Amino acid sequence: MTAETIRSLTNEEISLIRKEFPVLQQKIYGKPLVYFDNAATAQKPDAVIKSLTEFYSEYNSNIHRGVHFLSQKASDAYEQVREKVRNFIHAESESEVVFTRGTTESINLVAQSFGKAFVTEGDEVIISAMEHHSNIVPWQMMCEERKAVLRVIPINEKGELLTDELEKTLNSKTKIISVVHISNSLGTVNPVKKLIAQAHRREVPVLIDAAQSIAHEQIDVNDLDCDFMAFSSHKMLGPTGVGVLYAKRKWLEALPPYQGGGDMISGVSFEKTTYNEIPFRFEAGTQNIADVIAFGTSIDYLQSLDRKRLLFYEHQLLSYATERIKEVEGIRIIGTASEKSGILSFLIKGGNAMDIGMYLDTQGIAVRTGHHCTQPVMNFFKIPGTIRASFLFYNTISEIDIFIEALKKAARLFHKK
Amino acid sequence: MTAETIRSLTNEEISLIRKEFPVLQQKIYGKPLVYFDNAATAQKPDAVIKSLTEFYSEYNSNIHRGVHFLSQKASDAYEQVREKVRNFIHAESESEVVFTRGTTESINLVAQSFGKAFVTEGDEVIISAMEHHSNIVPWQMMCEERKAVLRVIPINEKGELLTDELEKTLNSKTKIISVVHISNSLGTVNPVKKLIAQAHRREVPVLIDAAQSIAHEQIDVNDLDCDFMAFSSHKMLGPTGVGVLYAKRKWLEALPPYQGGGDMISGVSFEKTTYNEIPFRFEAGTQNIADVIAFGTSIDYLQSLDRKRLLFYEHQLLSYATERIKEVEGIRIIGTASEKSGILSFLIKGGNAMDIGMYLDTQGIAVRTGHHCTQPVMNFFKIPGTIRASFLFYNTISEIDIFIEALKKAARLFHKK
Amino acid sequence: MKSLAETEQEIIDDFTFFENWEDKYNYIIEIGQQLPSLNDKYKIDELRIQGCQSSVWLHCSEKDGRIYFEADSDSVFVKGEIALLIKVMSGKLPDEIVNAKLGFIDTIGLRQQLSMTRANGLASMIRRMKQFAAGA
Amino acid sequence: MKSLAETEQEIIDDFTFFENWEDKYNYIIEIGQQLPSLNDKYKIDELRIQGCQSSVWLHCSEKDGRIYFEADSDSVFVKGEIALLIKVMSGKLPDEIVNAKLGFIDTIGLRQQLSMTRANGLASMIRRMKQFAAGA
Ligand SMILES: Cc1ncc(COP(=O)(O)O)c(C=O)c1O
Ligand SMILES: Cc1ncc(COP(=O)(O)O)c(C=O)c1O
Repeated sequence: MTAETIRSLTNEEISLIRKEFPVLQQKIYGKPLVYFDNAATAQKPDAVIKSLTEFYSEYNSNIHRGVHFLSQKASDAYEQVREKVRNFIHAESESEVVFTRGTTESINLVAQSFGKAFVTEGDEVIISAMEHHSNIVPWQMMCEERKAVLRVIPINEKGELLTDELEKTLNSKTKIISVVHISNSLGTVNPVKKLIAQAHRREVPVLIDAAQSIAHEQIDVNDLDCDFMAFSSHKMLGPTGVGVLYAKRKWLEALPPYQGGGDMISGVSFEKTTYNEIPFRFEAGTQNIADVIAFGTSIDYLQSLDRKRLLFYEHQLLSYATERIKEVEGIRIIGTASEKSGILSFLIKGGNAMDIGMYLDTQGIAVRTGHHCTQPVMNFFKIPGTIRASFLFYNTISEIDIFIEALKKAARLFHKK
Repeated sequence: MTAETIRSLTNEEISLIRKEFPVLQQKIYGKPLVYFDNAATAQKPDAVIKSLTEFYSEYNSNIHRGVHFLSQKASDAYEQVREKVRNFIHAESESEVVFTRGTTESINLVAQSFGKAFVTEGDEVIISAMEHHSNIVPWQMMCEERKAVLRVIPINEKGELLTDELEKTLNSKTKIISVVHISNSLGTVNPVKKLIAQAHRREVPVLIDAAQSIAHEQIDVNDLDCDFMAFSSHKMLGPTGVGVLYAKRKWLEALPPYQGGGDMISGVSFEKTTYNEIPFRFEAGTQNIADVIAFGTSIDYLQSLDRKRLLFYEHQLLSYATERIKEVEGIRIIGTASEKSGILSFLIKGGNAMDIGMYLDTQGIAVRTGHHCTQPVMNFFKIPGTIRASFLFYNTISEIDIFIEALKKAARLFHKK
Repeated sequence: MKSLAETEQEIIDDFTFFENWEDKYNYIIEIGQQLPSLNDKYKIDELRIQGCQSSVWLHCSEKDGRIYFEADSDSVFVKGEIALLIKVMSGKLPDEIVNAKLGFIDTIGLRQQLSMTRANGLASMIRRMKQFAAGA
Repeated sequence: MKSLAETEQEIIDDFTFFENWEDKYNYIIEIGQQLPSLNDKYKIDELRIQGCQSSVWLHCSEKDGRIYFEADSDSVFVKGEIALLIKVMSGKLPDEIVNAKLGFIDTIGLRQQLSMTRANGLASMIRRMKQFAAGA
């Protein structure tokens, strides 16, 4: 993306966008909310909230087997979201889209089902040193069960993946690679397309943890050629409780089911149970119908905007914040990769991360502090945690100014010590 | 419950209740909706819908590790629901309440984790012949994995469990029993307290599938003394996408985690990961925060009513419908247990269940048709499926009248054939 | 012989008389009840299309370059839908069938009822019809 | 020596001067910064209470029938909270400590900040203090 071809958002556009997000109108302790905790969860536009109210007020019903009006309306709305997701990520077919509870469940599903089908004693699974716990623990659990080995691609001091190490780690025992697209604690954007090509030369499939990238990149699974992708609705303006597992048809068809129950079967008897076709085979029990439908609305909302421009603007926010934060005494930025997305992790000398987070809270500024579910990253940098500000296109330059001034005060507060 | 001591709902009370459910105000094809598909999912009162809107408009945020105002407010609201659930089912401690995606996930969690900890080759698991697929398939999958044997307590022609058979089936290899409280296709209320006592004499733990009973009985896990209980929010006036696994502390502490990810750990490193305390150990990843909070509102709503009277009224609805349906020519009721809850499954001679369901749909009447995810029950009765009308306290006697008249017409329509 | 498009139009014309879903339902049940049963020898698993709540048996044949369909179902409503489909598709040229858009399903307002995709096998039935025609 | 209830009341009185969360925060940070550090020999795992984002070390002792607490944390805010707790609890009789309701936490409006239960170990710290007093 270059400044020549893409116009950033204008102030008017931003303020129109902000009007659609009711939480952003809140005051916290009498001060306007500055919401910089977007990597944890994004705020929801009115349209998304409204679609929940509409569902529950107008056509709430269980789906699939119902022959009555409400059930058909709900089933249609639910299944349409599969097509919306397919289109959003450029998958080939909507039957490659499985609805889950979130990124975490999507990864657990793959770890368990893929493990059962393909991993045996001595096999290897590769992840990176910057993974979120949700992309570590499921693999650890599976590897322990199957006596397989978890191998880890290291990172450098800037928080970049040492991609050369992948080549050395890949071998004939490697069964799958699972790697994050954008690190939630460092902001690093990994060269996943390259990694996938590299893995494919060895015929090793790749899962991309797109929890952070789904809202901050334009994802094309076809172009990336990834085998699996996991992401959550709540980080892309949709409701909590919904996520997606995208998987190439050949994989979905090869994987054994993960959970058993209603809707995922084609026939049940005590002697023999046969499973439904994909993707339904992976959706056991009553689904999160309302939230899937509202998730569809969040996709519509994102699609209605010019995403190229949004993403360009988000990069501007990051650059501006990264520049200005240097004015704060004792600042140390954690994560200085050359390719970064709108996440700024840092520490202030003498100040405990939580204390600073709480100070920012007194100013109505919401950031996250701690290990961000990436303890291995913290161990690598030998720090207990960071303060993390994460941006979305509804944030503004003047919010960053407020944030920087507050940080300066915090730095003084703890400098005394 | 006896008519002497409990007053039923008055018409005024019912119409006040109905006003709180926006879906019930809908017209379908110009006719007032008669919603008799409550066993599939219940409609939601305004308060529940409003609490979703409030969350997303006022304090949407990710929970637990956040130090900012919104996150604390959301965390508090979320954790309060655990206490509400505890109180609703009379559990000893809120740490015995695990939030899941629904009944199906709760049962899968137990099947997998209990299986890993306690089931080995040759062991036995007992279920009943009237289980929902969600209480069959998870056990089949686990038993196949662990080379254990699934044993089934049969039912009689009335759809009652042959409880004597349990005694014969129980043996030293029995590791767990999982049984439904109220059958969703037959309406049978099983004598679970007796079954649990029977199992406990052999020191075998029992899981109760309370998907149907949670809204139609007053549940007391302490009194029942069950080891595990599974149910879904969406069947008790709450949102889709949330369920509960109740488990006695000793079991929760003994079970290995089910899914890995953020929030369920206490420390992660590539060498050694340690898990969080219960119940958090079983809640990996971002939870369905908004829906859990709204689920709390549905509990508040239920608690605000006199449940004894509601349940008494529901029994009256069932009795009335069961009596009147006999006027329909060619009627055959499936499920005639002496203890029944508000579910009426039936067939009409010469009429295909789906055809009749669709006819009722033309009249604005929503029922469910098919096997209701209980194919073994259908096989037992040698039928492909049934038509099922299921009642909740917002239904009325005059809705049943409309339903019976429509059924009579349907019977005539297919009698011609 | 009428073209596929012409028969579609006839059905659309028929349906303009019906004001609501109940009338349509009754009409479809009526023609479902009139559709002759399929010979039992064709009610075999190979010719069966499994929906979630009903089964359809579809027998395809070819004569003089035209394709003929006969079918049956345990649901009278599905038989009615079949009757409409047969009216449109049976006796037509392979090309017509393969290229049929079957817009009438939308126009007569049946889409909504058919959209309970997994409740009946209509979509699969159309697919099978087209497959047979394509192979002929 | 003041009773536990009296010290609680003193703190409540102090806090009436603060109008908002920022003022309270600043005050707590101030007293946190003033709380003497715990001798390093007590900063051992056995005396550590693990919160999600901060650690607390709590050293309990008994002298002449009264219980004394010293503590430290890597968070100044938590140290401030500790300072308040120590002011209320340290030097008191075992019975007073065991039965302390610590209503002041609510009254001074700290409950909300403490309710991020898992973000700091305050609740566990109170539990440990009471356990020690109960065993004394
Ligand atoms: C008896 C019974 N068990 C389990 C379930 C599964 O519940 P859910 O689909 O909400 O997971 C249901 C609901 O259909 C049920 O009726
Ligand atoms: C990179 C990354 N992976 C996985 C997750 C887990 O997502 P969820 O908690 O929605 O399951 C997150 C979110 O915290 C994340 O940032």
